[in-house]
Amino acid sequence: MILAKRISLYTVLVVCAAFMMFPIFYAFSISFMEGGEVLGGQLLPSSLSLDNYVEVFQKVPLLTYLVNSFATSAIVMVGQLLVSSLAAFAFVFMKFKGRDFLFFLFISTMMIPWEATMVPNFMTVQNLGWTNSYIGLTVPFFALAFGTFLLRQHFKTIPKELYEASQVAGISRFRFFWNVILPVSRSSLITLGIYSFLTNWNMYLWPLLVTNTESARTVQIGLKQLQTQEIASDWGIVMAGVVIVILPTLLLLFAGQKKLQKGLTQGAIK
Amino acid sequence: MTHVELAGLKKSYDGKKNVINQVDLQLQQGEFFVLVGPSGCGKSTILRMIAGLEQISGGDLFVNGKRMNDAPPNKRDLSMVFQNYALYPHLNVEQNITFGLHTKKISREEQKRRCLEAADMLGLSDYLKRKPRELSGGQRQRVALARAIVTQSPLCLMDEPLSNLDAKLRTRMRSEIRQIQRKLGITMIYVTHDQTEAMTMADRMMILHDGESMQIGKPLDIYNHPANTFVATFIGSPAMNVMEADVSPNGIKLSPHCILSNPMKGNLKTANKNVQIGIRPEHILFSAPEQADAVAEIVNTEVLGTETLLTFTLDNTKEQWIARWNGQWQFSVGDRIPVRFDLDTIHLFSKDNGRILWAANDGQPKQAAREVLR
Amino acid sequence: MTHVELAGLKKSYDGKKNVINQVDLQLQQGEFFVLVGPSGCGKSTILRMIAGLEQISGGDLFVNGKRMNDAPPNKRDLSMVFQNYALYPHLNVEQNITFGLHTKKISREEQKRRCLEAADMLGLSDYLKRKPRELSGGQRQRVALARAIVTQSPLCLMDEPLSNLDAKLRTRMRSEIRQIQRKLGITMIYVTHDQTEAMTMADRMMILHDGESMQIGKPLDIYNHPANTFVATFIGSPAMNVMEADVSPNGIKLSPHCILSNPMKGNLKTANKNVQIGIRPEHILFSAPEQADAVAEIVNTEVLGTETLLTFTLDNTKEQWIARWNGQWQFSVGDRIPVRFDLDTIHLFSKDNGRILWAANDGQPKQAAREVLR
Amino acid sequence: MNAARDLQPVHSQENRPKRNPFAFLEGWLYLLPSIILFGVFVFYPMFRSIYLSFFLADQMGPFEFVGLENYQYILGSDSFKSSVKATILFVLYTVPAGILLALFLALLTNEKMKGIGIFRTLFSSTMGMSVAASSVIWMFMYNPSIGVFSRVAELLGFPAIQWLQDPDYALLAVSLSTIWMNTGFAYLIILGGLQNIDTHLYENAKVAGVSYFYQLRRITLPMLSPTLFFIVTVSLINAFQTFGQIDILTKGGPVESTNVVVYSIYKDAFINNDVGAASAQAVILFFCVLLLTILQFKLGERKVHYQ
Amino acid sequence: SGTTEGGKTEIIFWHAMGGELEASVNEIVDEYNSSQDKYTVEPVYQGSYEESLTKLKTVAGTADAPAVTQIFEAGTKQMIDSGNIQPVQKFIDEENYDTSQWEENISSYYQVDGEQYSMPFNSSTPVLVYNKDAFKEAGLDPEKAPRTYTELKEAAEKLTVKEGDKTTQYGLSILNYGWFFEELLATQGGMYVNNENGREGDATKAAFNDEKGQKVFELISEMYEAGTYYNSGQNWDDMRASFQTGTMAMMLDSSAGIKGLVDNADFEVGVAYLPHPDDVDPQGVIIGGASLWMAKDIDENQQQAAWDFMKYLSTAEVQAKWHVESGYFAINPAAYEEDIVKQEWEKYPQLKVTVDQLHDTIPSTATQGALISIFPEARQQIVTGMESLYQGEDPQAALDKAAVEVDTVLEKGSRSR
Ligand SMILES: Nc1ncnc2c1ncn2[C@@H]1O[C@H](COP(=O)(O)OP(=O)(O)OP(=O)(O)O)[C@@H](O)[C@H]1O
Ligand SMILES: Nc1ncnc2c1ncn2[C@@H]1O[C@H](COP(=O)(O)OP(=O)(O)OP(=O)(O)O)[C@@H](O)[C@H]1O
Ligand SMILES: O=P(O)(O)OC[C@H](O)CO
Ligand SMILES: [Mg+2]
Ligand SMILES: [Mg+2]
Repeated sequence: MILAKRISLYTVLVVCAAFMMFPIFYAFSISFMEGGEVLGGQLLPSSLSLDNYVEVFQKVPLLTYLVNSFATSAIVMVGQLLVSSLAAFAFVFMKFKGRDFLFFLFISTMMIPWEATMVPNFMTVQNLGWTNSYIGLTVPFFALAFGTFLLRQHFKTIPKELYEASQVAGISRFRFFWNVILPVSRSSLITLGIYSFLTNWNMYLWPLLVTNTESARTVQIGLKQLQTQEIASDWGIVMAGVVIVILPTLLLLFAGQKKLQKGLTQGAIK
Repeated sequence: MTHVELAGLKKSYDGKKNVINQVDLQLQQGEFFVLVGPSGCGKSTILRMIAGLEQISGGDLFVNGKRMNDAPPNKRDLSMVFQNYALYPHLNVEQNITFGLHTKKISREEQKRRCLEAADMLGLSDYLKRKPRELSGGQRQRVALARAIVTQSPLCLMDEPLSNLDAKLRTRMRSEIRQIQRKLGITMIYVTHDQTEAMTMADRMMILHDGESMQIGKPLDIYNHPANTFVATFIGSPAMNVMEADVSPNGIKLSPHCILSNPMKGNLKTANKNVQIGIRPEHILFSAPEQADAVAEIVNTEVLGTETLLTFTLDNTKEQWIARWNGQWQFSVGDRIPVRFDLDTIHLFSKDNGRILWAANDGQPKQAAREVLR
Repeated sequence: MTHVELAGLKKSYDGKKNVINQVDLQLQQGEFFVLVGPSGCGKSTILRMIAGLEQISGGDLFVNGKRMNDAPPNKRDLSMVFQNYALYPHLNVEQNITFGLHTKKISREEQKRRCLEAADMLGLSDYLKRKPRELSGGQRQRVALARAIVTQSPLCLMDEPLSNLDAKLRTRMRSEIRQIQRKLGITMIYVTHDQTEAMTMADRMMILHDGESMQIGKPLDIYNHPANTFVATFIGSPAMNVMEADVSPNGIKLSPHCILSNPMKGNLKTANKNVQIGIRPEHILFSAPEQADAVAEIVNTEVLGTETLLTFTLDNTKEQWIARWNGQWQFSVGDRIPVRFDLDTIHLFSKDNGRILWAANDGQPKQAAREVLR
Repeated sequence: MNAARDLQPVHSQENRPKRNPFAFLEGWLYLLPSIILFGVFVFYPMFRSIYLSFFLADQMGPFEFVGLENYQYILGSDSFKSSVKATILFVLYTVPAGILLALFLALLTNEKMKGIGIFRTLFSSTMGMSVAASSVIWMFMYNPSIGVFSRVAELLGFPAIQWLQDPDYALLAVSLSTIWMNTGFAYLIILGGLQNIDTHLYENAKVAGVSYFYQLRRITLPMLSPTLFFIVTVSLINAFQTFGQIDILTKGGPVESTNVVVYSIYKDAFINNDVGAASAQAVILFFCVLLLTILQFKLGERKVHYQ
Repeated sequence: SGTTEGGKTEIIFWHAMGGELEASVNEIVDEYNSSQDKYTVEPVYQGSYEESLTKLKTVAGTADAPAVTQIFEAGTKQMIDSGNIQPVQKFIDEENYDTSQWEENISSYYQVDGEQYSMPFNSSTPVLVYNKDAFKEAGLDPEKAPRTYTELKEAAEKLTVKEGDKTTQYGLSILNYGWFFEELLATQGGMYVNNENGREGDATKAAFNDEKGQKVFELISEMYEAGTYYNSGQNWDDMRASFQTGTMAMMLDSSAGIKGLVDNADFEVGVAYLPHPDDVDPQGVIIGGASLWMAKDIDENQQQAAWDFMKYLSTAEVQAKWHVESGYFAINPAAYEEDIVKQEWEKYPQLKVTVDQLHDTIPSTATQGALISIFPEARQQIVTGMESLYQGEDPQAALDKAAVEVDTVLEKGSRSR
């Protein structure tokens, strides 16, 4: 590449990155500011004080929330992987009546707005006595049309001869699923895992609805708890909360970006 | 002893068109049987019906005299090697070889023993801990083979197992597979679209075309006595020249100026005026001008080193003939050379249905053995 | 007139190891030049450097005498056909063929004219409105070819254009490409790993091995005078038998009981006691017992119909030889048959570096033409 | 023919292939967890919504059957009309712009260059940002007195716009932040699509010497069409379902300018206690999205080139 | 829900106090828990007023329902109608608890037909907050805040500072929140809905679109037209930030926000009574904020615990502390005699103004506030009306439109069980 082109490309890249990253950078920056600095509309803090972080932990039990968020996200991740892969397996490796119709039905659930189903869902969870527990926070999300779709796309690339070889050898279907399909699809499962972890970590309205106790709450609610209606929010502390909430997912994303991109693309393209 | 029998086997995927139509076949114990035919003719379908991977739409499958149409694959006591080997990418060679043996209630030690034995036989002992992706194509092929061997099933099915390998390796694997099959005495059904593979490996073979059996027999019998033009052109490379010809009691007219003397001695009804003549490229010979049957006009020369392929026409007709001569021959396009047709090897086919009508070497093959070349 | 010249061309991807090492080559206008060699030897790399798709790490590239190392691809006035054809799946045949022509400031009508002409030449006229996925492999190949032709570039590069086709189609495409190249008079650089393709198509060819040129010359010259064991075994199928032998003034000792008379007449220094002997399979002949040089013990027979390949050993040594005889020969494993080596065709190679030391047919090829077979 | 075979009853030549009834059961067994979960948490609520839409209802359940009254009420109300307008505008603002931005970034970073990995990571980072956190940040940025937007406007001497207070700008402001939040995901998908394009296609174009934009138009975009189709579909569905940022940034205001249908559903169901009306809106929304998706598949897929 | 373990009865207390206030609540609860050994209270934050009301509706009447919940004043009627509430009157009667110690103006809001339904807890009123420095600069007397609309408009005009086309300081801002409208209406003696603000029977029609309501909307509209009024949106934070950065010199705010403003502003903050139209006698203000509600279907023990906790909260000491820390009123006026309050008032004389305004309020159904179950939705309609004023909508038309909408939902609401 010609040098001039290279330089201009880098310039554009840096400018774009600056724009894209500004909000995140801004949040970081404010999280180190004192109240006065925030109101002054400064861009950079005068000192890197961790006071806001200390305070945010004192204000709300963020540690408990972090643990809850981790636990629920992890459980949902495992649940989604399991349920979706079982379904995708059936869709790809089995022939039975109603299969295509069922698949269409599954996909159609992607079009149902979650908010529209929230009231009845809440009633269901409540009737089951699942409020304030990890079950209530996780089980409703175990079935994921997108995940089934993604894994189905990947399973379809697995040579069907592997399945036939197992049939000839007399290996049971479930064993084949467990011992062959799952290990072979590791990269897709990781993709879906990251995806579902991220989405669940970021959930707000549902945890707010089904948890009434602090011991069951997640970080996104903690974030809301930092803002007040009655007296002016302390933006420095709020942003410190924001940073704490986004840090784990950003790190996870940075670590898994390549895999995620590869896997998602596989699902996207027939 | 008859091991496997297909009786009027039929298959239709859509319930309308038959992809396999009325195939009959009896395989003997220990036989190496090759199913050969062009792509899409139904070879894999037959194999998969035998394996139980595909429902049989009509007719019957017998294994050791028992009807097996509806038995699940693992109840048929057979092993299978797939075209792409179907190795489990996450398991190492050893695990791949023994995968599924537990279902046969074989102890761990016995599994290990059989695995080592097979690995040894196939020269895989050093690779037992490797994953498939760390193996070369030929090694993978051998792992797939080993996996079939350890099951000690008396029947083994192979679906184009060599088609992914390069030419050199293919040649070697051909004889390896043949040797192992002989050693273990198993019955083998082997699918390929490569006629060289079929010719060199088969005890007997079936030529399949559009789901119908064209001919069953020993490779050389088929080569020497093709039942129809399809078989004649499919087996042998370059393919047999099959051209229209007028047959009259006086002779066979290939082109306005090329009339061969009729070798049939009244065998053929004169009604069959318009037939197809078949001559293999190696039976078109260079000739002294005075003995020549015709003058060939060279269209193309391909000197392969050992041999030379000549494409030529006769008397400005459009039909292109191919001759194959040993050695290196240098001709230019447009050269006119005298050629002679070896009348002892010609075949005549019906123009309507391609069936063989008459062959010069009928009854006994022209045996070239004991004849010293040059 | 020299059209393309490579002078000491080098390429390294990582800045350390040279993938291409000091390749020199001069191509004449209108020449059909083939680059042949095993997978990974650097054929594509050379082609891509000529095309400008890959940076040249060392040495020079001249086109029509002008140094072109740093010119962008489109300034080099060449066309290229890729191994996988690189057809645009969303464009129809016509659009594919004319893709990019507008950059050459060619009017719409002229584009259309050239496209129709090329399509006609390649028998694509009926498919102009089809998408690539609606074409067979051979048709796709021809579209790629047409795309190269319409640019009317004087230089055309092809990277294994036939490797995805089946055997039959390959044979046909070979001659089609050759005919078109002749007709248009363009210079062609053609990459393949298939020696048959190289032999039949090339005016001259280069055999490449690990990034180094092994030999450059006319196909038959190379076949008859391989410069080293690599070339000797790479060109010709089945490969030339290359075995260790003791050379002494009295004779060449292949095995304890097989000693050929020394045909060299003192040509060779006696110091070269331990050399490698090379004999092509077709030069090992069936012999009357009294004239036999050795007794071969059959290991395997492959009857291909037209010819028979015999694998055998001499005197219980492990080395397996291959002989290739015309016709159908029936032997069983273990049969012992007398064979004769055609001393007029043997090659001797250095055991150290594989270089040719002496060849029986040196100076003039053993021309088989004008010799009538049988 | 062998003896054993003769003893067999003669089967009709065309014996119908018998399906194994267990295969059918087993297939459903693997799907059972999904079916149960979907049934309980997706389809049941969906049907209940349809049911409730014919009733006057609050969160405890229905109490009076009113037939189509809810629908009549909604379709006649100005508020719903403005919701529909806001929703359509929101979709129009966010989907094309978001995809174009992601496409632009993906094209930039599809070049092979040193350090490109860093940029790829940066551009995909908004995928890791929760809606709640992002909205808080944007809310602060939009703050008319201390937010960065008004600061910059002040520096440049422009009149400070009250992004979230002005009905002319609020939807735009929410859209802007939404585009930012969604870029990461769209970017990742599109970049993946770009990298799947056979490089030989570009090499051929290089030899032919066509310009960058010609390549973009004639090669990249057509080859990317399956990916673009996917991301357009997903973005459309997502855009119709946007909730979090609206709840946090504007609560549907000002003057209902950001009161998109989903938010209106939420408000009716949870604040106004009118579950019947909320259900009716949910049903309408569902069928609109369904129709749109089907339309998209029908029309869009024709233009898509699958290999 | 709640459990009894180790002889201690544990109850749950839901509240909507986020941020700094949550800390205060927690502290008070901790003190309560250690002040006796029969009961334990666990406070749980449930989001904003709207969100916690929503949440309560979802669990009311089930085992998950908390013993005590904080609900804002606008939810009062909904709570009463829900049937899941235990009026505290029962315990007052049983114990003969002396309610006269409570601030009458506050507790009356939560009385219907003489029955005390909930226990007032954090009560606030709106006040006019202004920037004394800006007053000085504009040549206004910083100690004399405008009282009538005319004064307000004049002051606003003087306070508005322009640089060329750009206004760098506006006169006044009112948050687009239904509460302020209700207050500005009540201080004129205006009714929000018919049937005496719904206290003499269920309200069936909006009443706020009479000439009194009209005056409020006209004031906003006129000032906005004149360029002296700043639209600060719906967000309390945004409004306060604007005030603190000097975007406007006056605003209406909740008395609970005063302390924070004084602390954070780098100018002197003044607090004054809510303004009123020139031709009316100000009637005072309606009480805002929230009260505590007791669940019905929980066991006796827990109700006792809840009651005990409520009583504790209303003691003078606790109320004094709460007032000082939060800025909310003390529901027990005796608290104002406590030392800490006196000290605080010296430091923040502004706090006293809010209390005075409350004391000056003349009790009536107008200042008692409306009792309707669809309050949240009515507020949204008012907000929409206010916002449409900035779009140039005619004040009467805007108000009428809101009234029509409110009538519709009132009618719909009347059909609910
Ligand atoms: N699952 C299927 N559904 C419908 N038709 C099929 C199916 N599998 C194969 N066919 C059709 O049946 C015919 C025979 O296919 P089969 O795979 O047996 O051919 P083959 O001889 O193995 O070819 P190849 O050499 O290419 O593997 C083909 O026309 C094919 O299109
Ligand atoms: N982009 C690259 N980066 C690093 N090494 C490369 C690259 N491309 C090719 N090589 C290496 O250069 C050598 C020559 O590769 P090249 O593609 O030219 O081989 P080839 O002769 O065309 O082989 P084939 O017949 O398999 O196409 C190989 O060892 C290959 O691994
Ligand atoms: O902000 P608060 O707590 O003073 O309450 C204001 C209103 O009364 C809430 O409805
Ligand atoms: Mg097949
Ligand atoms: Mg290559």
